[in-house]
Amino acid sequence: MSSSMTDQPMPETASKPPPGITGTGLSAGAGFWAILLPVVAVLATVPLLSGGYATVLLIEVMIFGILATGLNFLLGHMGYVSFCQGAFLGCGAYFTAVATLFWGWPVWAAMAAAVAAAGLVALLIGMFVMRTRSIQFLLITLAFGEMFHTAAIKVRATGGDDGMRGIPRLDLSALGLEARDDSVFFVVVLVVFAAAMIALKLLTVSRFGRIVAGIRESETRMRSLGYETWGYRVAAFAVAGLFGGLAGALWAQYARFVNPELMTWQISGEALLMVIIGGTRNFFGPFLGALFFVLAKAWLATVTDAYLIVFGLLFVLVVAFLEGGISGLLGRFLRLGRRQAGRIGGEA
Amino acid sequence: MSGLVVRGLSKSFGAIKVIESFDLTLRPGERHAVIGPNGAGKTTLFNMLSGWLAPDSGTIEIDGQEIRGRGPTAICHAGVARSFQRNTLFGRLTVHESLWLALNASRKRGALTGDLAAELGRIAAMMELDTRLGRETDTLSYGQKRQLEVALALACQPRILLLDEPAAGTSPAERATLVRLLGGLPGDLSLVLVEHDMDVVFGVCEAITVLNYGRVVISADPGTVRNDPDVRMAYLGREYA
Amino acid sequence: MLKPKSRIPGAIAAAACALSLMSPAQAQDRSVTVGLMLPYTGVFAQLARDLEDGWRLALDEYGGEVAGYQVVLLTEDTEGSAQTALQKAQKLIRSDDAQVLAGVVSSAAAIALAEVAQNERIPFVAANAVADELTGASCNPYVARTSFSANALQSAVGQYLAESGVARVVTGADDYSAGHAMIEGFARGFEGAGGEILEQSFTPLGQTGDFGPLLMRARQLGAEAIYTFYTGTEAVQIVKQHAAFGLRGDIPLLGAVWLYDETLWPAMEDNMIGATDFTVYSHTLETPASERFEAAFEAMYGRLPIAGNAMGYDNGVAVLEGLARAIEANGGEIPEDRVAVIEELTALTLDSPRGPLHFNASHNAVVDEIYVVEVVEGENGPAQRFLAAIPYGQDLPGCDME
Amino acid sequence: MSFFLFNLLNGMQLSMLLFLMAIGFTITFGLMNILNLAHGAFYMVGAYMGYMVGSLTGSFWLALLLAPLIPMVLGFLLQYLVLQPLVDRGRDIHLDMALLTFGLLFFVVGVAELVSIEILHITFASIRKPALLAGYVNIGLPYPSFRLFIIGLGIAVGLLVWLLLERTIIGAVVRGGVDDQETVRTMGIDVHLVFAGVFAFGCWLAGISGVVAGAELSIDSSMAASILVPTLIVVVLGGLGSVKGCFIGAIVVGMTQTLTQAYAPAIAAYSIYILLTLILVVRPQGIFGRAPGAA
Repeated sequence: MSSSMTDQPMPETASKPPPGITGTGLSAGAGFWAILLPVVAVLATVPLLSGGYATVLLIEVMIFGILATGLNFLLGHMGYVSFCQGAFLGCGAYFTAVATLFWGWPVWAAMAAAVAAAGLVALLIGMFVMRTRSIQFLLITLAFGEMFHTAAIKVRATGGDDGMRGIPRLDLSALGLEARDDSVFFVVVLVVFAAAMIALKLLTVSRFGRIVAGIRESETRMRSLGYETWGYRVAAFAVAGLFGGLAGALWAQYARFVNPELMTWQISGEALLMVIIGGTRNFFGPFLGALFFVLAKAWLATVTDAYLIVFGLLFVLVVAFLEGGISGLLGRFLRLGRRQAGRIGGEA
Repeated sequence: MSGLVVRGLSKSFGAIKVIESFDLTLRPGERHAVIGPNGAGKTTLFNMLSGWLAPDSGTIEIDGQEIRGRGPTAICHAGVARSFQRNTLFGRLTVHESLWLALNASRKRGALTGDLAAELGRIAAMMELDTRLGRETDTLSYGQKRQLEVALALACQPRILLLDEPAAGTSPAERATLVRLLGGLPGDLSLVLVEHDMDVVFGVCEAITVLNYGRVVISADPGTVRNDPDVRMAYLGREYA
Repeated sequence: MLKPKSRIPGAIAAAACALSLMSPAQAQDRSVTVGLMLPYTGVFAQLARDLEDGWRLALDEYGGEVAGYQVVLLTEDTEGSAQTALQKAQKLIRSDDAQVLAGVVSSAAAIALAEVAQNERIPFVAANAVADELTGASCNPYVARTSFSANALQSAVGQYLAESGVARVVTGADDYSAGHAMIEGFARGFEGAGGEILEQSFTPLGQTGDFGPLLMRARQLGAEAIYTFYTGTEAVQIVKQHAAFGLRGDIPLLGAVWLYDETLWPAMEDNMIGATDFTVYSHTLETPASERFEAAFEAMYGRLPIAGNAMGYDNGVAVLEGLARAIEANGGEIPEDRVAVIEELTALTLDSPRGPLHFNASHNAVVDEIYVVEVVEGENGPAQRFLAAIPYGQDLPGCDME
Repeated sequence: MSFFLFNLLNGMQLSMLLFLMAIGFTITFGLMNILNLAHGAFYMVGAYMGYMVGSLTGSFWLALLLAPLIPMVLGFLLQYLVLQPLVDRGRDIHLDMALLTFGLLFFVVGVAELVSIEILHITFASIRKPALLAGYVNIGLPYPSFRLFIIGLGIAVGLLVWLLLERTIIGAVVRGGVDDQETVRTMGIDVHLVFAGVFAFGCWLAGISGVVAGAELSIDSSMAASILVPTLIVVVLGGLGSVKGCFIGAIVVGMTQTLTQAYAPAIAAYSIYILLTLILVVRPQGIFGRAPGAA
């Protein structure tokens, strides 16, 4: 959703219009910071408090958090279900790998370029897939995702399905730090994560973000108002791709290994799973979803091999009975304010 | 020739002629109603005028400029705005956000040069929504939603406003409000109104075109129309005979 | 390890509770933990179980301990995914304090783990993954492989076929790394011995299902045999379709190890009967080592061992023996730098059921022979009939870590 | 030259296999706007059931007859007890249903893995072809009888479905059911029952294709997921919800795949996607698709 609505006080008269609408569109709203800052603070304590494994798990949570929140710009904010977020994860990861290993670029440059590349690819694909809507869109994105997967397997220069190994992590020697150390890399990811959340939030409340929300609510109306919606939809698709690419660039460094699996529609499906379970209507829903997904999967693995059954069922139940996802549930329990209960809770 | 000029507009779905050689001349500021029983082709007519549907034949001119066959966006740019019968409001956006979207579009295409916030306030006030700006559209009363429909159309800064059954489903009280508000629209704004409710039609319009099975039965001032036998037969009979 | 939950706020509490539940075998004194990572779910689920059975037999023979350390064997499901393998490896290392990683079927997963091994300085002993790159180019002191390498095995088969009078073949494999590696290996041996490959056909990975075009092509070009690398589902499909096209009589369908794998037989509707198979182990072997293994396995599981069991067994023995020697050499303590485990085990020569097994300079298992068997109708169901033992191929020059 | 003809036969066989897989999927969408991403799950259930019936009775025909009934019943229950109530509660019939059935796909695959590996101890299985079709007929060269059977079956099913929808009262009701449920209700027909029936019919077809594939290809827990992409490419190419489109789409995809594999293997893997992209540029709604609504 255009989550300014969850986070901003709603004005009762025209005299004080909601910030970010008539203004520069660059005010994230108090509620946003009230959630982001504590989250970051809590996360930051983990490497200090806990052994390596929690650190590693939360690195994954943050990376998937970026992936899912980016996807939600399309799903929750514009109402388009994209099934190829994995392709952009892969693009970002592969570009990072190729740039660092083949072209010897410094990692930071590779990361930046990887994000741009993923965004560009998304822009190009978007021009095609955004000729469709709704179900057709869902199916087409699924097919395009598979096209990337197939290509990644066939291209032998990048190791085909064996993938590429030995991807370096960000060089922090200037700061006297070594990112090979997971708790250092954790901080890197944490910083990128926070930045990504802020960037996405600002996009969400920006003019562009509002127009996208308008498309979600009624594209017919938007067109009769005189908006050429196609362009905005393509742009929104590119945004999702951009953050997918960012997640990929981080994953490549975290795993030091990339392979075509990153692009399978199963991965795209898991990204959707996170968004849905977390809740599409709250900006932080997808992050919650990622947190839940990674931890629950890690824990389940110790109990049973049949995690597909559990997650499949959970997914069904959430879609069926918990439209607002976990964040919706929280929204109803934690007192996030009557005003928003309906919106966040979804079922109201 | 200024204003809206429609000549010989026709549209068939398969064998059925929904609109047959429809003519309409609308001078600036004219308030014109198109009435007729269900299936008379009113909504089809609107869809063609607003570019959602391509006519089979005929011409649509605005200030002498042919707009037939252009898409909704282009026609909106030409200064024609429409409201919808089926509710297509931005359910989960606030009134303020909805109006902002409309005005932002107008500004983008240069139709709105003044201060957006001020214009937003003006239109909200005109449609008596200025105390509801922070409300989510879904939480508005039905009548308020119809007001917002009109407000959004106005926010497109149109010279010609197409209103598709603005009063459909409203209570008498809401209808009265609506008639009052429509009456208060700026004088230079042309208005084409498709409406079932005769109070609204006679309360707002100075000319009426009666459609029946896609053909124009009569096009004249309210008085003439009211007294026309064919019309009584075809349509008004039910309510006025 | 984690601090008590009470001191960990918010989301981390969830993590903590997840983690605390996640460590069954924490710090028993003088125990050493081995992480056995296999694809227990997905299409290689059976192979995973076969490998584990072999492994557990080895563990059993060691009495469950090495050099006074009790061996804790933790199995993790890689779901046949390299990314999952990475995650599980992190869990084994960070949360279960595993000293050695073993197992793995898919090449991608193995390559991913080789990366982990190097960065975490933990030994990784691959049980089945075939990719040459694993022990070839990457030259990784923390990695060894107890199975075999694609190119050596395939070149051996190629050479044998050419020398036994098969002159012209078409090859078929999926269009992915392993497929290309396998066929290149085969070509090296086959063409080296004077055979001619009429056409190499590479089918889209996983999208195929219809092998008609390939089979048609073989007939069209008048090949004497079709040599393929297909596994699992696709192996079943091509064997059935090859039969349905009436090619069994005139153009035999050949492949090493995977094509006529025992676990696929039930799905092949007897179409594998009479086929010639090349394998690294068969219980029909009559070497002492094989007989002993067969007896021990049957005693433990009440059934005859298959190739997967033997490779799991070799993997287990190598890991356990390597550990034992490394610990003893270090005065009864687990060595600080566990690369010692790899050094010890690669110095071994195992009396494997597959035949004498040693490791080459790039830590790759090398056997003396592989075996030609025929699938026949036995008194109780299909069985293998031993035909011949043929010399193992020359491994591609990997990297020399001596 | 004769080889070209054989490749055409192969292409046709693959096309009909794809058609059988996709037709149920396209019907459920075309007639009631529900995108059943779990279609592959019903296909797999059909295959496993076929395997069991087949190995119990030793008869392929019994398997073909009985096995599809299970997915049919399951499908009926799913639509009647789960999906329809949710739709009635105002859930988005397109996206929510798609997501829900997607979750269901994961779930069923998980169950299949558990059952086949842990309980039945079969990772791979096949349904034994009937003696009549097990061999090959000699038409210039030997050609598998079963493939000819698949081609025939595909065409037959295509005709059956077309007749049902275009030429019978049921079809009329079903088509009416989507457009205006009121009219249909006034005819004293329970639209929900009709919908559940259609859904079940789609799952029955999925089951049939499962049994056929179980005999021609093979059965394992990955089969449910692996048909998803080919299926949707077929329906998107042909036009969502159009039976004719599904048939044509299947032929286009099947032929392209077979012929590229026979004559241009280098691009075989991409050919379908290239095709799809082209269609998107020229005709986003697919060959026979209705132009999509504005929003």
